[in-house]
Parts: sequence; structure tokens; C-alpha cells
Amino acid sequence: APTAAPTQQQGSGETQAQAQPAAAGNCKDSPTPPPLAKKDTYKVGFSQVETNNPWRIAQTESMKAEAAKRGWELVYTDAGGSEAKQIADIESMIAQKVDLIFMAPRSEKPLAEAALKAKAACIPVIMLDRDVDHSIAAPGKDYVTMIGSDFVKEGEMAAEWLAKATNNKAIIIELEGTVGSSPAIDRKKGFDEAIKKYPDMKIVASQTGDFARDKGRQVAETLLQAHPDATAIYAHNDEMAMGAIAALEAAGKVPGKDVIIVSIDGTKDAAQAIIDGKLGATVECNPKFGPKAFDTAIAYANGETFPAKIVNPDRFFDSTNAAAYLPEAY
Amino acid sequence: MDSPDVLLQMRDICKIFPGNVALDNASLEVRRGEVHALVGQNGAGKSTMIKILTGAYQRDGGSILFDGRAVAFRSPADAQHNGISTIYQEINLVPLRSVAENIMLGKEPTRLGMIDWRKMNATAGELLRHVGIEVDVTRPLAEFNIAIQQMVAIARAVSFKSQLVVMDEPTSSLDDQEVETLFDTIRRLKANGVAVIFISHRLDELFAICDRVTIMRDGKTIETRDVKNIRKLELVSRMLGREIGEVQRGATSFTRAGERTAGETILEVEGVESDTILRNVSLDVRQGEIIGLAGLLGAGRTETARAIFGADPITAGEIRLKGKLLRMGSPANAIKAGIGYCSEDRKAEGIVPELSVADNMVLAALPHISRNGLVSAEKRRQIVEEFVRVLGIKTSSPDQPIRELSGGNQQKVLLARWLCLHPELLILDEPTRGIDVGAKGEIQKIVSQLAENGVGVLMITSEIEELTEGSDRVFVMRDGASVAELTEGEISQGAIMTAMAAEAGSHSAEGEGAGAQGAVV
Amino acid sequence: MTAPAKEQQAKRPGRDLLRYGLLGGQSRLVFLILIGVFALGSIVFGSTFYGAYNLKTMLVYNSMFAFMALGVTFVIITGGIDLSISSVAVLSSMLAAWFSRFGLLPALFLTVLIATLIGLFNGWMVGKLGIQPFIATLITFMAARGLALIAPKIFAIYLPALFPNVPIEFWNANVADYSIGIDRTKNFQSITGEIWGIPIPIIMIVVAYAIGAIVLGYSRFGRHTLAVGGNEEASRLMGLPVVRIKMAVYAISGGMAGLAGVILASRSGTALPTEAVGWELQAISAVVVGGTLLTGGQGSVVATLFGVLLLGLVFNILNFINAGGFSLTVYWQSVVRGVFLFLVVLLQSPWSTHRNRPSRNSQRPGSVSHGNSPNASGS
Amino acid sequence: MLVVFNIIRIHNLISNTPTFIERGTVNVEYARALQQALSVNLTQVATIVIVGVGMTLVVATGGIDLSVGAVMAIAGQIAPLIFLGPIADRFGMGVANFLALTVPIAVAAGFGLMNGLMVTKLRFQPIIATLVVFIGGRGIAQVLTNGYLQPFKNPSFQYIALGRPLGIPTQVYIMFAVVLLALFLVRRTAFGRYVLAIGGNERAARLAGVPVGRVKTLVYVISGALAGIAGLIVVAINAASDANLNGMNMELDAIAATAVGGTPLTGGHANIVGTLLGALLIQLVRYSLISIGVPYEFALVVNAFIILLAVYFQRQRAA
Ligand SMILES: Nc1ncnc2c1ncn2[C@@H]1O[C@H](COP(=O)(O)OP(=O)(O)OP(=O)(O)O)[C@@H](O)[C@H]1O
Ligand SMILES: Nc1ncnc2c1ncn2[C@@H]1O[C@H](COP(=O)(O)OP(=O)(O)OP(=O)(O)O)[C@@H](O)[C@H]1O
Ligand SMILES: [Mg+2]
Ligand SMILES: [Mg+2]
Repeated sequence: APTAAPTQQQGSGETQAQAQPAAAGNCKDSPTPPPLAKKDTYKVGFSQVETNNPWRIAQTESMKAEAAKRGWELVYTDAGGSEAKQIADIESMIAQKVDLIFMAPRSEKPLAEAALKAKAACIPVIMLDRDVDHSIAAPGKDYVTMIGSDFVKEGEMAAEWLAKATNNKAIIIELEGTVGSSPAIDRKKGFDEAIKKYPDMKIVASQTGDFARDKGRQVAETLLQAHPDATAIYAHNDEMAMGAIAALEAAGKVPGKDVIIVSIDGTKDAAQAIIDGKLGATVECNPKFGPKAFDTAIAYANGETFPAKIVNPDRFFDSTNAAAYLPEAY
Repeated sequence: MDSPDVLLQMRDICKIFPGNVALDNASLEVRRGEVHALVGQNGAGKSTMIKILTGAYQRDGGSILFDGRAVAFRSPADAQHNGISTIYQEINLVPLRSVAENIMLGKEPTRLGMIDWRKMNATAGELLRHVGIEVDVTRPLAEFNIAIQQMVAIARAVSFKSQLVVMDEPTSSLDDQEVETLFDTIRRLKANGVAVIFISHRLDELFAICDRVTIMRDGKTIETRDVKNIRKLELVSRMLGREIGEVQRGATSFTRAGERTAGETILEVEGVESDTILRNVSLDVRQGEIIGLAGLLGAGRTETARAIFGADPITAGEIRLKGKLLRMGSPANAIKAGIGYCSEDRKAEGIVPELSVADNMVLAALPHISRNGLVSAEKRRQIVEEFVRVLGIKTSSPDQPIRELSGGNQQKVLLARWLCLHPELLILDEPTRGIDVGAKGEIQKIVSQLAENGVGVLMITSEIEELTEGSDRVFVMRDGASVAELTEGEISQGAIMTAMAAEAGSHSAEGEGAGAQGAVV
Repeated sequence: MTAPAKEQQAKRPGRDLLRYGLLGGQSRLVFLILIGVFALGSIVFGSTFYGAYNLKTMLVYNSMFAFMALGVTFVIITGGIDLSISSVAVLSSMLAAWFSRFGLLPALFLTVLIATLIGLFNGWMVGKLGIQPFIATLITFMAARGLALIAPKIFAIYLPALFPNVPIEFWNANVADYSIGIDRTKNFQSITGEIWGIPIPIIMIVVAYAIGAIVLGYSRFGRHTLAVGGNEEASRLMGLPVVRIKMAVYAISGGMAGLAGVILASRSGTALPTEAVGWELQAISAVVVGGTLLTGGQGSVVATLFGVLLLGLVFNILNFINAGGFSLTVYWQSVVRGVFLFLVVLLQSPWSTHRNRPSRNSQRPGSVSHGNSPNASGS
Repeated sequence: MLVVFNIIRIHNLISNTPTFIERGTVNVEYARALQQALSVNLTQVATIVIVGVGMTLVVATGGIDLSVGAVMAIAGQIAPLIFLGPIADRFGMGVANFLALTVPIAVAAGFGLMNGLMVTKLRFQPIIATLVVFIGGRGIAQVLTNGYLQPFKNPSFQYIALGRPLGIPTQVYIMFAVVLLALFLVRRTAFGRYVLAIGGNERAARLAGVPVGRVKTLVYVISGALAGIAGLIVVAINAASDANLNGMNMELDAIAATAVGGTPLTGGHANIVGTLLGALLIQLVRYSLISIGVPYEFALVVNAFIILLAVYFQRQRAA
């Protein structure tokens, strides 16, 4: 595809000096995402949704490190968990005329509008770790592609492992992520659906622990009180699993023996806990997007096309492979 | 009903507060076009009576007939709409809003739904001129002193074309000229058939302006008399519930000045200036002396007191305590050095309303009655018991919140706050303001005693008798400067007035018409 | 209370808006800082910063804060505070998204109406029950957030159960998990569109603030609001309907938060209940940065607008700073924002503007206000 | 207040221990359940109470402290920096642990001092002064480790949270100690009187010689230090410091506990025991709702309603 969209901007006859809106006509209605010129180095934007947990921190670091390695300029914004702020962030990236935007959208739906705005300004977008609503913005048309994990699948994997580990018989406490966030919704969906296959596996309580260790611990403490007969805990992320371990220990129970725990993310703490026998298993949800994301951008500039979604192959860690994984864990 | 000219009939009013009965079957009858005085000791229930009338409190018993109808106002607004406007005991205005807004609040003139500022300011200015004051009505009220604020409240109350205007101690912060203008206003109201309820502890005023007087004691109404037919002494004895002979004495209760001997100099103030209004204030106080500080409103007496006390910074001059230069900058240090200061503004600068009587009393004394930061309950109890007894403070218990006390009793607690410190120099700013004759006498006696015990007292008062009868020497202030010192023999009403008002041509002590401008700021 | 600077300087009140709504002494200072920050941004970042695109989008984003701050200014003037605005805004965005099926005006009207009622509930707690504003609105803050989270269930489960006769599609449209999508076939999103190249939210803000300034300066309600904040007891004794005034200001605050919610829903196309966290503090900071004291009794609507713009610009600039090779982490950004808030408030505080006029004659019960501590600068 | 508290506690125990009731339990088991439920509740409420006591003192002077959560995060972040860092290697674990328990609290008190100076010297309104630290403080905590968590294992440090002298968690002792000290402070010392006098009428207090600036500053310092202690407890119990979440929303919990406990935000009163009970009430409601499986979003609404009721009845009683 012919390139160099950002430079040709005589467009509308108005005296407006603004580059992007003026050139908008070209890209807005195009059936393909805006092209990316072939250059040695780029100025790319990375719109992070928030940086308040280890997973996000690792993701951000990975993006920054990759940009530094390649000598690209990275415009980095953090929306502090707000979709509205993220839309504004992306608008300010558009104003700053970046070549391409990596977007970790706040949620699957709302950021589609922002993707359209970037498209209108002739800036290609690559989604990271979450997708946007295809009925508003479609991959391959309005944005390049989406790279990410499948949260539902993660939930399923956790369920299957737990079924095996408990011989299809368990009384389960579920620690949910932040209410309303998409990983929480999907990881619950995946797990709950999968568990339905096993009549002897029962979820007796499911409460939010906000993806946080402290909150996860408090909720686990309370739920263990209410359900002293629980034999398993499924946590939507490793942090809450760590909290649950603390709660079990405080209650005089042996995590991994009296109560089996499974969670998602694959953090260093989780790997260590598996080695220590406290955590049963964790499903990897790799935050290290940097290399893949930047490679994809270059491939796109080279004219390659992509499927709607590039799924990160997520690994699975339990006592058999945790020790080997530990050194590379984040 | 009783007679056609009765405007207001309050019968058997009862009001019970937790812990005390404020009104016990009290009654009040006011006729059209009369000025009706309501008198009684502090805590007798005058203000409560008024608040029940205007719906600020709800009564626990009794009935009110106003203009022939049985009424029960739900709120002051309700009373106002029905022809009763009120000036409450504590000035209740909005300091940050302009004078005009304060006067016109709630009845702002509008044009097309928008406030007509021009008209509002004009009307407010006009209303103020009627009560003898001319100020820039566009300035925030907070910029003016209490007296002017009081006049603003009066102008506001008068501006409602009411049938009854209630004034709860309107004169307590006014000087003589302003009181005189207020009286003119009252006479005008009266001439228009408006009735006025007038509450004051200055009995002379009520003889000057009132037609009838209702005497209250302990929440009951004792009797209602024509002012013509009652002598002051009798009135006082009825108020206090004592024999006439018991109350007969001079106008004030100060012991004669000559009976004291002045010791060495405690306080010297030399050429003090401040960026408030002080410019060149000099005075001195010796041990065992009562020094009067005289001046018209706005002369800067309070500022002087605050400067000595370290509450306001000074920009020039020197203040020495027993020869030592004071460089303190804070009341705490002043207190340590042996100075006490009883502010004129009881509500804003005196009481801590939520704290108990006892806590309020010992507040300044805490460093003395505590060791290692620990308050001695025993010492505290001693102080409180002593002063409740000595000053006759009317309180149901030392643990009662001070806000529940009547104004006069609050004042006594505040005095006790300083007395219990045994200061070497005590500055009293209007110590008898809003205090009944009984308590006033006691306070004056206490002040005298203090002086006899060697304390230096600097007393700011707007009551000439207190100056003439109480002081050993009088310093007169004008426009932020001390302009005269009157010693023993020279102290007289005339001399003080002359010194206060002389010069500047703007006004003289007597001239009412021109004198009104004394309040112009 | 040291009389505020603006009251000291102007000679004739009521002369014009300049005194009562617009440029008071405080807002002039904020205005200058605003200009300064803008100029600095323009010099450092050039046309990408001061260009129409950036300004437009920045303003549209900040229009939500502008509405919330406008409403809360009235509350703060009465000496109250409204913490619930962020929750009310997010609940409103959920409602607006669902109502979007009826078209823009009905959605706008219904949403703002409900938000106003919630505000009224705040006012009722504060005015009638006598609960302190901080706590009363903290209660609503929690409850409204909870309701926002429940809202999708209400539309997807509870209402259909309640009205079995209504076809299920009616309720369920666009409700998914915890979010509610707007109906894109209707004109709902035109509220964030443009007229003559000017985004409508910007026009709305200009109009809203103009009305706000006139109400505060020229209407009885506005003056009475100031009076209630200045001395509530006095206002009551002077016959002002204090309770009604309080209920009204909280209702206004709720309604404005509702408006912010409508824009939020329109801009994102899908309403999320986890949105707008911490926005109440952002809006309240804007009011304070504008120079309105939290102690009530005074305040300026336009100053609030300047406050909103100033904070908005700072956020915007922080995004730009990330561009130049050197990048400021979000953590450092918080530190910078804290320091910036500190500096702006410092510039306006009595510490730097105080003229040493002790304030002994005011009747205001002391405690929280910073104006009445004559000693602190004493020596 | 106490009645409500008891009713809830009893109801709580009955509804939350269905298993015991099903089994037709004997007293011993019931007692154990009670002891455990109490232990969990007290453990969880401890930090709210500790911070709430500081908040109550600040509120009593007519102020408010929004910065407590951020200060908790800072203190929590510093402790592991000390015992995971070179100090431990150089001077040994004992010294490191001592410093890890004292330095963070001192730093927290330092932030309190900053709040206090902003309020007294620069005359910021308390909400704003502490909002500055609320915004900037968490940033500082995050910057310390660039947002990363610091997991650790340090039993002697963690004793402040995991220790069980006489079977009761250490933090519960700390909580009661703080409450008793504060009670003593308010009731028996001159400082306590000063706090109330300032909150009741600051101008009057100043003219009565109360060292207003110093007292106010000190109150914020106390609040900061207590937040620091709470921050350490949270970190210790979780075996990791998390600057992003430690103390999140603590200011709201503490303020709610204070208000529910009957301390009006207008100042002049300090009901320390009330704050303890208020925190317990909030905690017990939360505990009950979670354990009977009420979803978070409904719990929020119920919580709000209960706070409304509690505050309403408090107000009735005060009036
Ligand atoms: N809000 C209140 N709560 C409890 N007691 C009160 C309250 N208001 C007044 N009282 C009590 O009622 C009695 C009457 O008080 P009131 O203020 O009417 O006296 P007063 O005659 O106006 O005195 P003063 O001349 O000192 O103003 C006093 O004993 C006072 O302590
Ligand atoms: N808060 C204030 N703001 C502006 N001006 C003030 C303020 N307080 C007092 N003033 C002015 O300062 C001057 C001194 O007033 P002040 O009341 O202190 O005098 P005074 O001699 O003590 O009179 P008195 O005590 O009898 O009222 C007056 O002109 C007054 O208007
Ligand atoms: Mg009275
Ligand atoms: Mg005076």
C-alpha cells in the first residue's frame, strides 16, 4: 500500500493549519487501516490504561524497554483506569502526530470510538491485551489487529486443572477481580462455565477481591469463616491468591493441603509459591508485549496482513515447571 | 380582645431546656405603638421569650395572640411575614456580604428577575441614613465594627413595615450618640403606630424611651408597670428579688478610687503603631490601678488591647511589662508574662460553645493546673467551684455546655477564666456589656478588689459612669492615637467627652445631627 | 474573616458581572497562571499543543469536570461539599446510555432529572436531616456507585421480571455484563458533535457558566446562597429558606453531574460503572484552584472555570512531557500534580496575599477557615 | 450505638456460621466460632481504628485528613526498602528491623507535619492541604520502587501483624493501645482540652493562650504517625508492600468510622470510643454482607444505607 499519509495534507481549503483533521478525509472511510510508512525509527504512542498492579507495570516496562532498544520515540500515557481519560490521552497522541498507536483499551467496548478517531487522523492502531467492540471498530478495517490473551480461556484452564487436582470434587471459593473489569468478567465466565461440567465441584462463594492482595486476603478470611469446609480457592489473579494464602495461614490451615489454590497471571511470587507448595497452579497471562507489539508494527509497515486477533500463547505453570519458569517470571 | 389597643398577648409561656426551665408560665402584653421594656437578670428568660415569639424556638406551653389572632410562628421568616421583625441579641448578619445586601436580604429589588443592584444600594443607603448612619453600603459588613453592624441590623429590622419590632439588647455595643439616634428611630416607629419591645440592661435607657416595662425573674414574669410609675431602685429590687435597701448604692459598685494605692509601673506603652489603625498610642498602668480607656467607637481601644496582648502585630513603638520589653507576638506568651485579656466579642472570641462551663473557665489556666500535660482534676474542680460561687454563675452544673448559658452568665465564666490566672495586668474590653445590674455590680466590685490586691487593670468601657466612678486615671483615644490622660481630679464626664470628640470638626459630643457622622467609617 | 480581595477592590457592586461573577481578584490570579501555563506549553511543544485539535479535545474532555465543578461551586459556596458527583456522573452515564434509545433530548432530560433528584436527596440529608455534607454525600457516593454497578442487572434482569409483558428485547438492548452500550442508531451522540466547528460540549459550558455567573451575581437565589454560606444561622433568622436553598444547591450539583454523565456516555459509546473514579476530588480541586474557599460564603463561577481549565491544561501537558525522549512515569505525574496543586493554592493563600488585617469583627465561628488565624503570620 | 453493634454481632454470628448450626453445635464450637469471627473482625478492623483515631483527633480540631491512605502507602513502602536493602547486610537484621519499624513511622509523622504546617503556617484549608499529600503522596510511594511490589519474608518484622501473643493478633493489641492512649489524651491532658477548644472556637482558643498552631500541627503529626503504623501492619500481614493499593480509600473508611462514631466533622468533639465502635459497625456490616454472599455492588448500597442510619441516630442523640 502507498504510504506517507501524514505528509500529504493540502486537503480542505480552510486556512486551518491543523494537520490531522485536515487530512482526515483520506483515511476515515478507507476499508483498510491507515498505512504505516517504512522508516528507520518511529514515534509511536502507547496508551496504557493504568499502572497500579504488577501485571500492568510489567507490560509498560516491556513496551518502554522495547522502544528504547529499537531507538523509537515512545509517547506514553496512563489513563489511571478511566476510559474517558484514555480517550483524551489518545486524542492528545493524535495531536502529537505519532506514527502509530498501541492501545491497551480500558475495556472491550468504549475505546472503539477512540480507535475511529485515530483512524480518521490517519494513524494506525494496534490493540494490546484487550479488544474493542467490532461492531463499532473492526480489526483489519479500523485498526490493524489485536494482540492478547484470551481471558475466558484462562478461566477454563484454571478450572480444568482444579478439576484434575481435586478429582472432580471440590468446594470452591472464588475471588473475583475488580467488579466490572473485563478480565474479571471473562475469567469468571470461563471458570464458572467449565466447572459446570463437574457436578461435585461447587462454587459456594464468589466475591470481589479487587485484584489486590490485601483485599483478597480480607475477603478470603471472611469467606473461610463462612465456609470452613471449603477445599479450593480460585483467584482471578496471583495477587489475590497471595492474599488467600496469607488468610489460610492466619486461620491455621495449610495452603496447598487443606485448601488448594489456583490462579492466573504467572508472577514471580506465584511461581515461588508453587515451588513452596502453597499455590497449586497459575495460568500465565504474559504481560511482556513489547517485542511482539513492535514486531507487528514493522510487519505492518512491510505490508503484511494479520488475523483479527493474535493470541498470545499462554503457558501453564504448576509444580512440574514452576522452578524452571521462576527466573524469567516478572 | 382585652382592649382594642393590645397588639401582642403572650400567655403562660413555658419553655424547658434539657436541665433547666427557661420559661415558667411567663406572660407579656404589648400595646400598639408603645415601647415596651423587658428587663430581668441574666438568664431571666428574656431572649428565650423573644425567640419563642418569633418562632426561633418552639414553645412547650402557653398561647400567643398577635393582632387578634392566635399564632404559632414556625420560623423567624414566618414571624417576619406576619409583621414582627427582630434584632437578636447576638448580631446575626452575614459578614462577607455587603452592607446593602445584609439590609435587603430576602427582599432584594429585582428587575426582570435579576437583582437591581443600583436600586438595592440606594434603598439600603436610605434606610441607613434613617438610623443616622452613612457608610459605603457596597463594602462587606465585616469591614465595619460591631456598632455599625448593630446599626445595620437595626436598619434592616426597621425596614420591614412591621407592626412590632423586637430589639434584644440593641444598645449594648452602641455609644451614647448612636443610642440617641436609635431612640430617634424608635420614636419615629412609635409615631407610626409601631410597637417596640426593647430589652436592655442599661436601665437609664428604658426610663428614657419606654412606656411600660415587664420585669422577669427566673423564667417568670413578675409584673408589668408603667415606666412613669416606677423608680429605678424599685425596678432593680423587683428584678433581683431583693429589698430596696439592699440594692441602694451608687450608679456603679466600684470602690472609691482613692482607697487604692498605686504601686510600681507594670505596663508602659510607647508610641505604638500597627497596620490596623493604631498610630501613636502611649499609656501606662501601675499596680493596683484601674485605668480607663475612653474613646468613641472606632477610636482603636480594642486594637490597643489586642496589640498589648500580642493578638495583633505592632509595627512601631514599644510595649514594656515591668520594664521588660515585650516581644511576644502571641497571646500565649502574653499570658505567660502575666497579662489577661477579656475580649469584647463574647461569641466570636470568648466562649467555646461546645465545651462545658468548667472547661471554658480553666482553658487559659490549663498550664497551671496540669503537670506534664496532665490536668489535675482536683485543682480544676476547686477553681470552678470557687468562681461559680464567687461570681454567682447560674448554671445547672459545671459540665453544662456554655452555649446553654445566658449571655451574662457566659460573660462571668469568661471573667473567671482570667481571674483564676491571677494576672498582674488584666485588660477588660467592655466587661459589663450585656450584663444585668446585679452581675454588673458584682463584676465592678471584683474589678475593684483586683486592683486593691495590686493587679493593674486596663478597662475599656463605653459607659461613662464606669469611667468616672471606677478609674484612677483615664486615657482617651481618638482615631487610633492616645490624645489625653486624665488623672484623679480631672476625671469627669465632661472632660472625657470633650477629649473624646474634640478636633477633626466632624462632630461634637452633643450635636446629635452632626454627631451621627461619628460613626462614618 | 479577612474580606476577600475582590470585595475590597471593586467600588460599585452590582455594576456589572465583572464584580459578581467574573473577574474577581482571585480569578485574575488564576487567569494569569492559566495564561502562563498555556504560553509555556505553547513555547515548549509548539503547534501540536496550541493547535485547535489539541485544545478542542482537551476542552471536550474537561467539559465533564467543568459541569461537575460548576455544580459543586454552588454547594461549596453554602459551606457544604459534594463528594457524590463522581458516582452520580457514572450512574448517569449508565442511565443515559440506556435512555439513548429514545433519542438525545429525552435521554438528556431523563438523565439530568434523575441526577437532580439524587442531588435533591443529598440536599434533603443535609438540609432536613442535618447530616454533615461530607458524610451525607459520602453515603450517596457509595450508594450511587453501587447502583451504577447494578444498573445493567436492573435493565437486563429486574425490570424484565417486573414487567413480564414488555418484550424482553426492549430491556436488554445493549446491556452486557457490567456495561451498557448506547443505541448508535439514534442521534444521542450528537451531543458531543460540533456546530460550526465548535464542539457542542464547549458551547454548553460557555452557556452554563454564563448562566451560573448570572445566577450567582444577579438572582436572589444566588445571593441567598452566598448568604447561607456566610452565616447560616443569621440567614435563617433573617427569614431565608435555608433548607430549600441547600436542597437546591445539591440538586444543581446532582444535575450538573448528570450532564457530565451524559457527555461521558456519549463520548465513550458504552457506559462503564467503573468510570469516573476520583473525579469528585478533581472537580473540587478545580473549584479551590479557582480561589473559592471551602468555608463558604463567597466564590466565583468564572474562577471555577479557570480552575478547571488550569488543571485540564496541566494534565494535558503531562501527556506531552512524555513525548520528548525523557518520560515521566505516571507516578512522577502524581507527584508533579500534588506539587502543582500546592503551588497554586499557595499563591492564593492568605500566606501570600494576606494584608494582616485581623478579622475580629466577623461573626463567623472560627474553626476550619484559614482566614481567621490572625496570629500565624504574627511575628 | 452499642445496641446496634451487639445485635449485628449476634446476628452476624448466627447467620455466618451456618455449618455450626446445622450440625447442632455445642457451646464449645460456638465459642470457637465466636472467637474466630471476633479475631478476624478485630484483625481487619484494626487498621481502620488506628487510622480512625488519628482522624478523630484531626476532625476534633475542625480539620480533616485525606492523606492517610497515601501516607500508609509511603510508610509501607519504606519498611521493606530498609530490611531488604544494604542496611540489613551491613548492620544485621536486628538493626534493620528496628529501623524498618521506626523510620517509616517517623517519615509518616513527617508527612503529618507537612500537613500541619500547610494548615497552620500557610493556612491552607485542611481538605486542600491533605489533598496535596493525597495526590502527591501516593506518587511518592510509587516512585520509591517505581510502582513495583516488594514481596518479602521477615517473620520478626511481620510479628506486628502475624504475631499472636495470648492467641490475640498483635495488631489488635496495637489498636487497643492506640485507643486507650487517645482516650487518655482527650480526657485527661491539657492537649486534649486544647484540641477540643480549637475545634470549638479557634479564635477564642487563641486568645485564651492556647498554642493553636502547635496543637493543630501535632494533631496532624499524630494522624500521620498512626497512618504509618497502619501502613506497616498492612504490609506485614500481606508479606508484600504495594504502593499502588496500600491504604486505598482508607481516608473514607476512617472518616466514616469517625462520623458514625459520633464525632461531628465540624469539630469540638472527639469521641474515641465512638470511632472504635463506628469502625466495628462498618466492619461487621461488611463482613456479614460478604459472608452471606451479597455481591459487592449491593453491599455498597446496603453499607451506604447503614451509615446513613447510624449517622442519623447519632445526630438525633446529639441534638
Ligand atoms: N439553647 C438552650 N439550651 C439550654 N438552655 C438554654 C438555651 N437557651 C437559653 N437557655 C437557658 O434559658 C435561660 C434563659 O436564657 P435567656 O437567654 O432567655 O436569658 P436572658 O434573660 O436573655 O439573659 P441575658 O440578659 O443574659 O441575655 C437561661 O438559664 C439559659 O441558660
Ligand atoms: N475586621 C475589620 N475589618 C476592617 N475594619 C475593621 C475591622 N474591625 C474593626 N475595623 C475598623 O477598625 C476601627 C477600630 O474599631 P474598634 O471597634 O476596634 O474600635 P474601639 O475603639 O475598640 O471601639 P469599640 O470597642 O467601642 O467598638 C474601626 O474604624 C473599625 O471600623
Ligand atoms: Mg438575652
Ligand atoms: Mg472595642
